[in-house]
Amino acid sequence: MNLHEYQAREILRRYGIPVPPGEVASTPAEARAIAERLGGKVVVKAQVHAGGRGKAGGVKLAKTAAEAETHAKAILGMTIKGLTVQKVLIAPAAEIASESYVGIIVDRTSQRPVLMVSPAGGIDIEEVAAKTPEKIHRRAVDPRYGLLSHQAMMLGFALYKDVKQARAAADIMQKLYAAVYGVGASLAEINPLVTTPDGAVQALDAKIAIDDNELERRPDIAALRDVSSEAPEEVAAREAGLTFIKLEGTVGCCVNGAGLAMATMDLVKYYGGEPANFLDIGGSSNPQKVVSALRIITSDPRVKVILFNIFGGITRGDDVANGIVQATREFTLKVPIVIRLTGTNEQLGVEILRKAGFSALTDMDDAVKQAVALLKGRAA
Amino acid sequence: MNLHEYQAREILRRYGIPVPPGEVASTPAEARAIAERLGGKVVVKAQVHAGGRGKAGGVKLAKTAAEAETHAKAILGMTIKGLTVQKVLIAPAAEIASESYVGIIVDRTSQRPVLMVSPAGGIDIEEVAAKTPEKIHRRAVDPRYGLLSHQAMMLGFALYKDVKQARAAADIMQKLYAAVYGVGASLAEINPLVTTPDGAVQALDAKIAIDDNELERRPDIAALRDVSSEAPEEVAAREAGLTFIKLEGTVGCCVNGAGLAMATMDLVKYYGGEPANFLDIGGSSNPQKVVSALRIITSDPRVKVILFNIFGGITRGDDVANGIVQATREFTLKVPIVIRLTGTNEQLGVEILRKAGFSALTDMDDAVKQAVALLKGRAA
Amino acid sequence: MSVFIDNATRLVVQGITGRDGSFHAKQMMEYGTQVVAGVTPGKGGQRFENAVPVFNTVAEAVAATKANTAVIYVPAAVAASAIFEAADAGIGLVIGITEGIPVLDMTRVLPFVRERGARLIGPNCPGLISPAKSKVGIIPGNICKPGNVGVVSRSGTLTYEIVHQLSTHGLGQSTCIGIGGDPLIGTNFIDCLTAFQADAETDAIVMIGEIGGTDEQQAAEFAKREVKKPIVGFIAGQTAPPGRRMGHAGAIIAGSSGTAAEKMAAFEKAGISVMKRPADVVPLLKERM
Amino acid sequence: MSVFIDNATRLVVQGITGRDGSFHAKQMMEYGTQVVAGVTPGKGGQRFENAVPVFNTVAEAVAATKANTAVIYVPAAVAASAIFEAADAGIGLVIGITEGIPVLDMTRVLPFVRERGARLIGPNCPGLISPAKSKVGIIPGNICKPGNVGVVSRSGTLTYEIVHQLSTHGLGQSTCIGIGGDPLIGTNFIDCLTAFQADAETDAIVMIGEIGGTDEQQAAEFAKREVKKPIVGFIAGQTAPPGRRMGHAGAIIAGSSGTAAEKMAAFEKAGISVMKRPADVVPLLKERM
Repeated sequence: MNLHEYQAREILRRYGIPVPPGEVASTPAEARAIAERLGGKVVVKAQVHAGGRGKAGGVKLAKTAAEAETHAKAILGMTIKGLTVQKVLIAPAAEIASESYVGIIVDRTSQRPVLMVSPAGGIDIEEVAAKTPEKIHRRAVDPRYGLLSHQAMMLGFALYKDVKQARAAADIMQKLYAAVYGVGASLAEINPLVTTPDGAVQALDAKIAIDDNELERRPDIAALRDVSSEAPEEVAAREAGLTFIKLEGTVGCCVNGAGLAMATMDLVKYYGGEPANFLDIGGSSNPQKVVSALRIITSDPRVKVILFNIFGGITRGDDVANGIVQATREFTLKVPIVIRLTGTNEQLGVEILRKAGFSALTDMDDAVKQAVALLKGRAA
Repeated sequence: MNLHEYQAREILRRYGIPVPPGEVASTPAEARAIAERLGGKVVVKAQVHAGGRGKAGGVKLAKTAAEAETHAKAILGMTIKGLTVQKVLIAPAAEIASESYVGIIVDRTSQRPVLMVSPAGGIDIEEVAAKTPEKIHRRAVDPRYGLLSHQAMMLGFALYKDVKQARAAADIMQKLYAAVYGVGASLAEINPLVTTPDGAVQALDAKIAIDDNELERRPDIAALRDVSSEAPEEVAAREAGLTFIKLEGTVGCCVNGAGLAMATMDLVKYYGGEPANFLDIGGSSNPQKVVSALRIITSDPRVKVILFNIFGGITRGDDVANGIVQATREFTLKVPIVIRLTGTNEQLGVEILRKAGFSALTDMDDAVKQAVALLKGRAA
Repeated sequence: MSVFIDNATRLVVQGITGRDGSFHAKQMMEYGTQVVAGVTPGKGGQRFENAVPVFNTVAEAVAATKANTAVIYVPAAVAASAIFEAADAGIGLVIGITEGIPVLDMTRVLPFVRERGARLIGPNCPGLISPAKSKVGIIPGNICKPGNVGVVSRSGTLTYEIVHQLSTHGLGQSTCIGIGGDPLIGTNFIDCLTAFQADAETDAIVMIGEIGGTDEQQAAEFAKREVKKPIVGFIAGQTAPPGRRMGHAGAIIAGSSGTAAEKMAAFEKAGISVMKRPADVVPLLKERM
Repeated sequence: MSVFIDNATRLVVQGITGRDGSFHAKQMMEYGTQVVAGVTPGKGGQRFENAVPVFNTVAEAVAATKANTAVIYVPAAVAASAIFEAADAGIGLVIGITEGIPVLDMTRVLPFVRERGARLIGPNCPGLISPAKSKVGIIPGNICKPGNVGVVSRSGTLTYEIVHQLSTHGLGQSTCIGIGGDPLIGTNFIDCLTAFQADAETDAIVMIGEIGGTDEQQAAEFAKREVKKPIVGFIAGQTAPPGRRMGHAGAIIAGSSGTAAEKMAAFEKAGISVMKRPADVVPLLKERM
């Protein structure tokens, strides 16, 4: 789960990291009031889960509170990479002496949190990594000891020659590390970490992503979720206990298991189709989940054929069949459906489907081929 | 530094450990007001750094608020093991179903914090250890991982068969472990940890000692020091940067280094004297420290002879000599003084002393023998 | 011989009285796995299915039953603790079935397990099966068949799909291992390749990877150097978009790295035959064996 | 040969520009110790006494000077961090002079140092000296004399007292080691006895203990089994009252354990000659050598 910049800033503040003032506004009037309170020049920044806000016109400088209101009016409601801007952050336009980057991710190879810092801040770190990798300093942290002072200090010196600034940066890194474990972050970035003309070190912009597996035990963090910034089908799928990702194709897929779901999508493509989605109904097969899955798949007007690929393990074939039958009672499927059903309670499931007028296949390859053929038949 | 029970309870509360209500009072009227607020029967407990409060009459049960006031009047000002009671804790007289013990100390051999629990609570744990050692369950905690849930749970089951109580106890142990590292404790005990008739698990009494080396970085904890509960000479010595411990003998010792100070005391005893104190002037030898040391030593009317034993390393002989001379200008030494001075700047020191009318010895054995002889001469 | 588990496996089931734990404990017992103990705090003293003693702690279970392997079916919130407990009790092989353990918990679990010389398989994995000998986890026994193909996979049902293809075409398995779909796991492809290379009963290996990370790439390099047995590989997620978590927490393409194309190229380079679709496994294997 | 330090010792002084660090760095240089680097964050690039390069970090110092030993004079608040840093930079021998490091810090420092295969001496110790070869710490060089007696002690000035007795009576020392007065230390009596037993230049050992803990008792048992060289021992604190911290954080009698009587009895039982007073060291040693 991605947090908005203003939420990430709030977390940094809670962990004692110096962050310039700034507040979030949902209306132009609020934006004006905040700008007045702050005084001086301000920046109006769109709060959306998308990179490239600046290029898209989502970040604007305002010399007066009135101008902040005008900018807020323009930015609120704007669409950036398909997402509507609902909130703007109003922050003082800081004078900046230098910009650095500080980030923490969990590295799969070392199986440790890794601190990455670069004196080339303010730009996309992947760009720095690609063009000037020598400007990135990495340190894998032993989680048994945490980020030790001297380790942070070494990275601090990689950013600043001045010992006070190096120490301030090291302190910020230790606090950011504490924040990662404290809120359950899979990624935490300060970009840019700036120095002001008087030498202070501050976190100007921040990005935090939370490991979804942390949300159950952290209701306060889970409450930060902004569903308005997510695709509505994905929100519905999550609430139904499904994993769903919207894609651009026309074959609606419904599969049990993430690996099999990906392999099904790949096979659709292999036979000349395009998957409309990734959808994993998960291990335990409640018929209601299947109903929800069908409702979400059919809500996409691009879907021209529905493909079920079920290999029953924990998932039971009768449950899936019952779900399909129940869905057709609740709403009409306007497109053809191809069902592959094998494994646990296969016979029961096939029988339930047969009675309801559906046939089922046992082979994955056959099912995908048939789905793509149906698609082409219609398209032709 | 030992904390009072009421301070320890406050720390436990801060770390989320269930502690029954209760407040501290300095006057009988306050005690009455607290008892009225609490309602029902209360216990009035003397807050002193001494064991055996109960036997000394420092813990009393009161059925009414008026009785609480009477007991507070009796206990406040009472002397227990040489310490005057300045405060009493007023707490509800809890109904208790069972009493256990939970404690954490740092073990020198494993070099780890060790959790000790016993279902035999409410009594001195050293007594349990001596008489029924099988009733004590120990677990050294790997500080790289902290006290893990399952480890705490195993100890929880050692106290309670009921899984809810075991879990509650385990939770308390994990919080107590966090408190130890959080406040810098060298010892933290809950004794007794009780179950109430309705099955709740609570910390009824607590004892926390803080590692003196933690105080510098924890001003909030250092502020809990109650100087009124310590010997005034020791307070004065600490403020002067000296380590001083009052003993019962007549030879006032002033030494540089803890090991040499102990060895000096032992040698006094070996030659038939009794040391009046342990006093280490420490490594760096500021003359003012020597003045303070002499002031503290001579304030004890039992001291019949003063013995300096200085082996200069970092400590410089001239500094010590200057300190002695300066002290005699500020106040009169009413008892004889024997000075052993060797090592760094020995010649300078001896010269300074000689000019002021003191002689100095170079051998420790000779010095101690002479001090004891002087003592016996006077005593004879 | 087989890999990691066999007839000497003495299993303790953590969470044996729970919904998933009890279901799969029965399945494993029926398959013939020696389930010697179960653990559920507070249910110590009971017997599961009138047969398997239940203990409050893994330490008690190990002391009483000499269990050497543990399988974990407890909820995600307490699953890291269950792994710590198993390793702390001296269990040498721990299989974590539970999905949804926070990655940061695993950063602390993994060094703990390794310091104790134990092996963790998973978490978020279907476990493993040595057909006709022992099954630990949730892989359906009826789709497997004893034989000489070793299978290692990051996935669950996709593994079943491929194992099913093998069994129906007469290719039995020595051991099938699901290593788990999480980004931080205890046993990786290289560990399994090493074990299969050393296993006298394994003559060929099927390796089922997916997008995310570089485990497959590293395994391919390792295989080229160290594995003499033929390998057939598959990568799921050719059509997955970057930056999205495809069900498995570990199945996410970060920037331009961890793509299926990259992994398939690494396989090819290492001499691993690459399936275009699951059904290719049988012809490719027959070609190489 | 000598113990832990010798002519090959290449020393980095952490806190070299501080009050204590600069004073003792000069003393060590005068004694002949190879002081190859100093560390003070923010003073990297300077030269101490126009000779020794100063670095911002120990890692830089090691990279530039191949330092293999570090001595720490920084204030207590940052001393644990300094030990972590030295061990993390690959230093094999770390001597912690600083007094006042919290015990709980040491519970984390000690496993870190050991995992890196390094040895910590101290903290809260005077360091060590191999007379005429190298001196690391604060033991005054002028009271020592080369010879064949190994000295190990929990104390500072008491060690000087006893070494002074030895030197003035013609008994030189192979190495004198102050292991420190804190309850948690990196190198204990057993470690030093092991080293002295193995050291060809050491013919007899003086062991100076004090009240608190059971290190001396364990060392006595060890000595009985493993040490073939004669040992003379002393215990300070016979007159110390229980429950009070006698200056050293480690010098505290807990309950009935850790008393001088107990330790002296352990020495006697192990065949260690026990001094009644510091002056006994010379006659007892001469008797045993």
